[in-house]
Amino acid sequence: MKLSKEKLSDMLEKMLLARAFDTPLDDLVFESKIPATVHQCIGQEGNIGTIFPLNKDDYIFTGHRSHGLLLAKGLDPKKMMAEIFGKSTGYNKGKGGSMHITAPEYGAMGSNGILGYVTVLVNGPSFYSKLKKLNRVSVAYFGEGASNQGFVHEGMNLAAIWKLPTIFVLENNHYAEATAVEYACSTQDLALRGKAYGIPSYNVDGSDILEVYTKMQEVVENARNNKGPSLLVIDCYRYKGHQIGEPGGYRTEEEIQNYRNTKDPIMKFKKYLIGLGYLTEDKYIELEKKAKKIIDDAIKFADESPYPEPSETYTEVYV
Amino acid sequence: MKLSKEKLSDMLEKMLLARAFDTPLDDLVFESKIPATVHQCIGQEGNIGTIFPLNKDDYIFTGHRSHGLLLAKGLDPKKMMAEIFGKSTGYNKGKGGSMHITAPEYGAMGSNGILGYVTVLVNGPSFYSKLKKLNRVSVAYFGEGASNQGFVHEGMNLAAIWKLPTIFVLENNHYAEATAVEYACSTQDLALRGKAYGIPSYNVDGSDILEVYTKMQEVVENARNNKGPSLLVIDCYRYKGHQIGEPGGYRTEEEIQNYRNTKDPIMKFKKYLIGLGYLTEDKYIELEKKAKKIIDDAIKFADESPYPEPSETYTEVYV
Amino acid sequence: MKREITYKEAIAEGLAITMRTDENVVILGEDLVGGVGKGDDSLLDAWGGPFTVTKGFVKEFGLERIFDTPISENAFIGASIGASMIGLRPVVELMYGDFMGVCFDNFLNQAAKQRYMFGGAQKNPITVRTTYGCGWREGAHHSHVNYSLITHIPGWYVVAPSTPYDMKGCLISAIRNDNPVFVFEHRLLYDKKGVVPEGDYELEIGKGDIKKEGKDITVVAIGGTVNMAINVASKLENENISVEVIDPIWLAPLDEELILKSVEKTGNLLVVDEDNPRCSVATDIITLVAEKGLDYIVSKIKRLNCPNTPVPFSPVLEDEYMITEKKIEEAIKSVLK
Amino acid sequence: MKREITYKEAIAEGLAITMRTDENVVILGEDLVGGVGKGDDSLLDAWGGPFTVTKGFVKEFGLERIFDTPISENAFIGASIGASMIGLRPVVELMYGDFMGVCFDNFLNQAAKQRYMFGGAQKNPITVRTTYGCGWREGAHHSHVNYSLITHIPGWYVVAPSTPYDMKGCLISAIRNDNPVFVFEHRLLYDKKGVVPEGDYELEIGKGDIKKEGKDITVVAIGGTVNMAINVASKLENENISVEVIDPIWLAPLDEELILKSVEKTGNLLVVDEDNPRCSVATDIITLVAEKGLDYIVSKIKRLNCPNTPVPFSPVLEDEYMITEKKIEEAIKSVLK
Ligand SMILES: Cc1ncc(C[n+]2csc(CCOP(=O)(O)OP(=O)(O)O)c2C)c(N)n1
Ligand SMILES: Cc1ncc(C[n+]2csc(CCOP(=O)(O)OP(=O)(O)O)c2C)c(N)n1
Ligand SMILES: [Mg+2]
Ligand SMILES: [Mg+2]
Repeated sequence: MKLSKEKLSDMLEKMLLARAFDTPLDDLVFESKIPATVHQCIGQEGNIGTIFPLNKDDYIFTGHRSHGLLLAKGLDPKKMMAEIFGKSTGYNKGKGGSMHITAPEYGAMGSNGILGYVTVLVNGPSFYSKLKKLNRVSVAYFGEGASNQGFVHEGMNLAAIWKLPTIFVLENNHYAEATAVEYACSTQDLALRGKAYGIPSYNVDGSDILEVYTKMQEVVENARNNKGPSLLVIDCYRYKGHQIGEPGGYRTEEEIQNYRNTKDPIMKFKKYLIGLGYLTEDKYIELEKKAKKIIDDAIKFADESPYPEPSETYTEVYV
Repeated sequence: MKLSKEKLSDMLEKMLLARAFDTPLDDLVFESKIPATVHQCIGQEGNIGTIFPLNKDDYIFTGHRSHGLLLAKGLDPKKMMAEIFGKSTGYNKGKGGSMHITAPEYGAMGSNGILGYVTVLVNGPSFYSKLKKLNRVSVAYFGEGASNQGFVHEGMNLAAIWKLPTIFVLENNHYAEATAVEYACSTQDLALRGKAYGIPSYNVDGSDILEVYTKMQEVVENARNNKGPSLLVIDCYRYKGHQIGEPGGYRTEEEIQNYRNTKDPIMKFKKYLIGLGYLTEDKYIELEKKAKKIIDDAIKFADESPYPEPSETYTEVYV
Repeated sequence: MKREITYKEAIAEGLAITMRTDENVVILGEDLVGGVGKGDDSLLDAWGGPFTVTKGFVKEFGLERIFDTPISENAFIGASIGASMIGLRPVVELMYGDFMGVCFDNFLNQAAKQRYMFGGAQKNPITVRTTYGCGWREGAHHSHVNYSLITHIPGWYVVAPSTPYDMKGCLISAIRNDNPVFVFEHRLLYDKKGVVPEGDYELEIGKGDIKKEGKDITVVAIGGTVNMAINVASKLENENISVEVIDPIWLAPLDEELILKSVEKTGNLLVVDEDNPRCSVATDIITLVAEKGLDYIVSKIKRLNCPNTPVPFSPVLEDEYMITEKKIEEAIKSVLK
Repeated sequence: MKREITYKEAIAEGLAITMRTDENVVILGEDLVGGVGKGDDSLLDAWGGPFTVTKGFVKEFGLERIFDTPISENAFIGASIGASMIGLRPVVELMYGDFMGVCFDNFLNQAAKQRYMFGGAQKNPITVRTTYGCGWREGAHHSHVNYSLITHIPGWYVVAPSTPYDMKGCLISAIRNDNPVFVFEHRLLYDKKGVVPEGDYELEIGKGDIKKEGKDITVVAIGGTVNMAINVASKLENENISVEVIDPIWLAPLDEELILKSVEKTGNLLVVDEDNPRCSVATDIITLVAEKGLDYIVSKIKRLNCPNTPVPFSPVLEDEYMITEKKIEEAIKSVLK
């Protein structure tokens, strides 16, 4: 795999942007600028490696923990932040909120609050793409917790029998709220859940964005070449609580620190780029600042934006 | 495996009873003695090998094609037939019909018309049994078509993580209505669907009742010894249509004849018993007659039984 | 002489016309073709749907427009919703309305909410066809009438036509409409005949129909009960009782004006609805009148539903369970007495 | 001085009492304990439920009476139904009522129909607890009120208590009852306090309550709107409007007599119901009165529901969406004017 310095740099910037986006959310929630709790993806930024092999017109279906993925797909942080604030300038005019951000113009087909339902919806666009020979792929993101929903399996079987260009991305961050994957899933090799349907299924290390990227590149290629669906199981970890304000206590501080110290996807990638000579400490700090500035602007934009008119409550139920 | 002559004889009798029960149903439906279509298990009698390792107080959950299994579990053909006729003397007073026969006193916990839902209900009694240390097992029967329902996978994962004494019996008769398993299931090794959850999963040949019995014996033993659930995938075939009156046409006559000639579970077992010296042609004919007599009596009983009072329509919604 | 075809044929015509006029219309469901996947073309079209509605479709449209599905209602309805987001107009069949239990999220949280939740950034032109109704001796898992559950959910259009003519026109309108539409097809009507034009025609969404004019009582009847109500109305003419039979056709949006106007004229209301009584379409229509037309009522308001029980299997019990002309007649008389 | 505890504490007490008095009561749900399966007991009881209702339970009852579950609502509710057939009394938590979409068959075709369909050969003493209601700014997938869907289905008892006292007593009755019972817990009430006796007490199933007596209008309010209605009633006393507030508490069975008697006295009816309007509990109650109490009505019948839309996220929109005291007051006045 040969990746240009620009591409690698872009990846790092998107990871930094993801983290910069989710970091101030705690304060914004506590200040009630954001009206409800939200789910952060801090620690899971390696997973956005799955976005880079995609084109703008490929489709992604995401869940409750999806800010980083959406930013990588190209969405405007301003309009995302405004949506989370419940402002009329948000992608969905404030009607959706953090759990339901959608921007079809970027192939972001909608975040879903019903865990895992994306795994059946996702087959729609890939079915369409196959029917119309558009050569587009569709990707569904869901957690290891959501992978215990039955329809996930229906979605995989359907994609397999129809050889759809669907990629299932299972983000195994080891916890579903306060429930450990060791308890909830009967075997820890979650790739078996795809293999049950004859779907090529791979375990990848989410702390290594290049490993994620490379495997995704391969399965996207397969999908475009009419070789059918694949499942990627990304081993990853979230540093923050399930949602802002949750009580914690279901894992040790030690475990969290251990991940932070040894498996942080940004730190690992930074080290790698420095090793390659593509990055310096100074440059890194500059990029971090750049990301923070973008998010500061987004917060300012969201904060200053108007709320929707109350009359909007009654519109857009029907076409 | 050592099985007494009596046990083997009993197996044969139950197979003959199953076939004798389902054989006259075509006529009874066409004569409108039975008010609706029903699903026959003719050709699948090897599957009742799964019943013999069970005790009376073990639980079974069955589907729409379950007459043979229920008879083997000990249910009275009279009361079954009466139920199918919609008579007040039926197991469920005529309120259930062929698709909903239940007799808790025999551990027959209810046949279900919602395909595959038994795979989640079944974990209830096994959960109870484990909790109360009753050492009973629970078995769910479902078709290969039903195995494409998502909750089947939820049921298997739950049974696995809680190490429940649940046995999943997938009856792969190659068709779900007019849809072939080759089309509907992405891989033909359906045992993978259990292995995905780390569940010991086996493919067995349903034309050989002893193979079915032996494997079931083993997994029931495991369940009783707290080793958790298993999945048995039984390869079998139905000779008749999906239901009485269906148009057919989705498989060749040749295919059906081929199964009849080479894989008939009764014929194979008969041959085996004759080879052992446990059976003669004459004895077989006598047993066939005996089964037919039992069913003739059951039909007479059902026919002569009264319908329920119309007022029964309004009772038993609540306790 | 006007052409008569069955309700089932009317469905088939509606489907075929929309498929011919719009290549984005595809149809999906269990056993719609039959015999697929065996690599033997002579087996195709074995069933043409569980009720043979789509018999012959594979010949005209090929396996790229009509899709047999595994028994995975979440998966194939969900995929249809997903495909509808970006340009397809899937018509998906849920074999029995009872089975909505296994795939209800499609209806509760997905198709119905996406447009709103995404601030208008999506639309979902999906049509769900399902069959419903008791009388086939199929027991509690294959006989229910579940249109009230869907009518409850904002975001759906719901239609339950009672004649072949209405069925064809409404189905065509449903498929061409940009909103999710749920089409309830009564199994006992499948073989009923009626006059239906050959060509392409649409019926207005949300528009009900006066099936028979009258002046003493308004009977709002739905789906399978409309013909019964008409028969009763004819019979009662001899007894000098003049019954107006209103068929709302669409349960959502509901033709409120038509119902209110009729009640204004007759002063009495009976709603006949085969669904279970509580939180039903019957209660919905009665509430419409209670809120907006109370002053019109001269004697009584009444609902006639199936009982508040599951559907029993035994013919004797199911007959007791079902709505009949006799029950409608009695209900009318009890309102007017 | 009488002891006051919160609605949430009342739930916890009801659960604990039934668990202490009957070893067949077990509870199941997502994250009810938290920290299970890590082999580290110090992590147990990390959450005590998503809303901390069952905090501390694992200490008293152990991991053999309280079960964390995977995110498999079909599986763990289905298993509970199965276990209820043979002697357990599972109390199972569906975290948000909205999620009934993914496991609806449990409610539509299983728990509710088994007893009937099996001719009385089974019973299903299962209790489903769920939370509901808007106002938490959680968007369209975590805010809905779905009790009308369950009330529609024969076979269920449905309760939606509005006070800690009612909650505790009804929950105990629900768990001890041999029928499937659905308990709707309003999230905005969780921290509301009220007087609750310490001990074991049951409240009669199907019995509603007059929360405030009055003579000009009957306001039937449900769950989260009862307190609002009481406040409005108090306020309107100053304007010489006497409002009777009826809390049916149980939506099934419904206390028809209580409602009819009140309407007989007041002659006017407003039903306040946070669910979407169509085929709702509001329409159900109005139909009851329209059928059996029409003669009592002197001026108007009215429903006040949330709008016929999904729940919007933005606070401005959700506030517009929600039922408020102001809306109740206006509705009362519009009935009486
Ligand atoms: C059908 C459904 N059940 C339960 C929930 C509540 N819930 C929201 S997030 C969550 C945990 C999800 O875990 P996982 O899928 O692993 O994703 P993660 O939060 O770890 O990213 C739960 C139980 C839900 N939203 N939908
Ligand atoms: C949820 C659900 N979907 C569809 C049906 C309709 N249906 C009844 S039997 C059947 C085929 C079942 O095939 P399989 O599970 O292989 O069992 P078999 O009939 O072959 O014994 C179908 C589609 C149903 N009863 N329930
Ligand atoms: Mg997780
Ligand atoms: Mg089969």
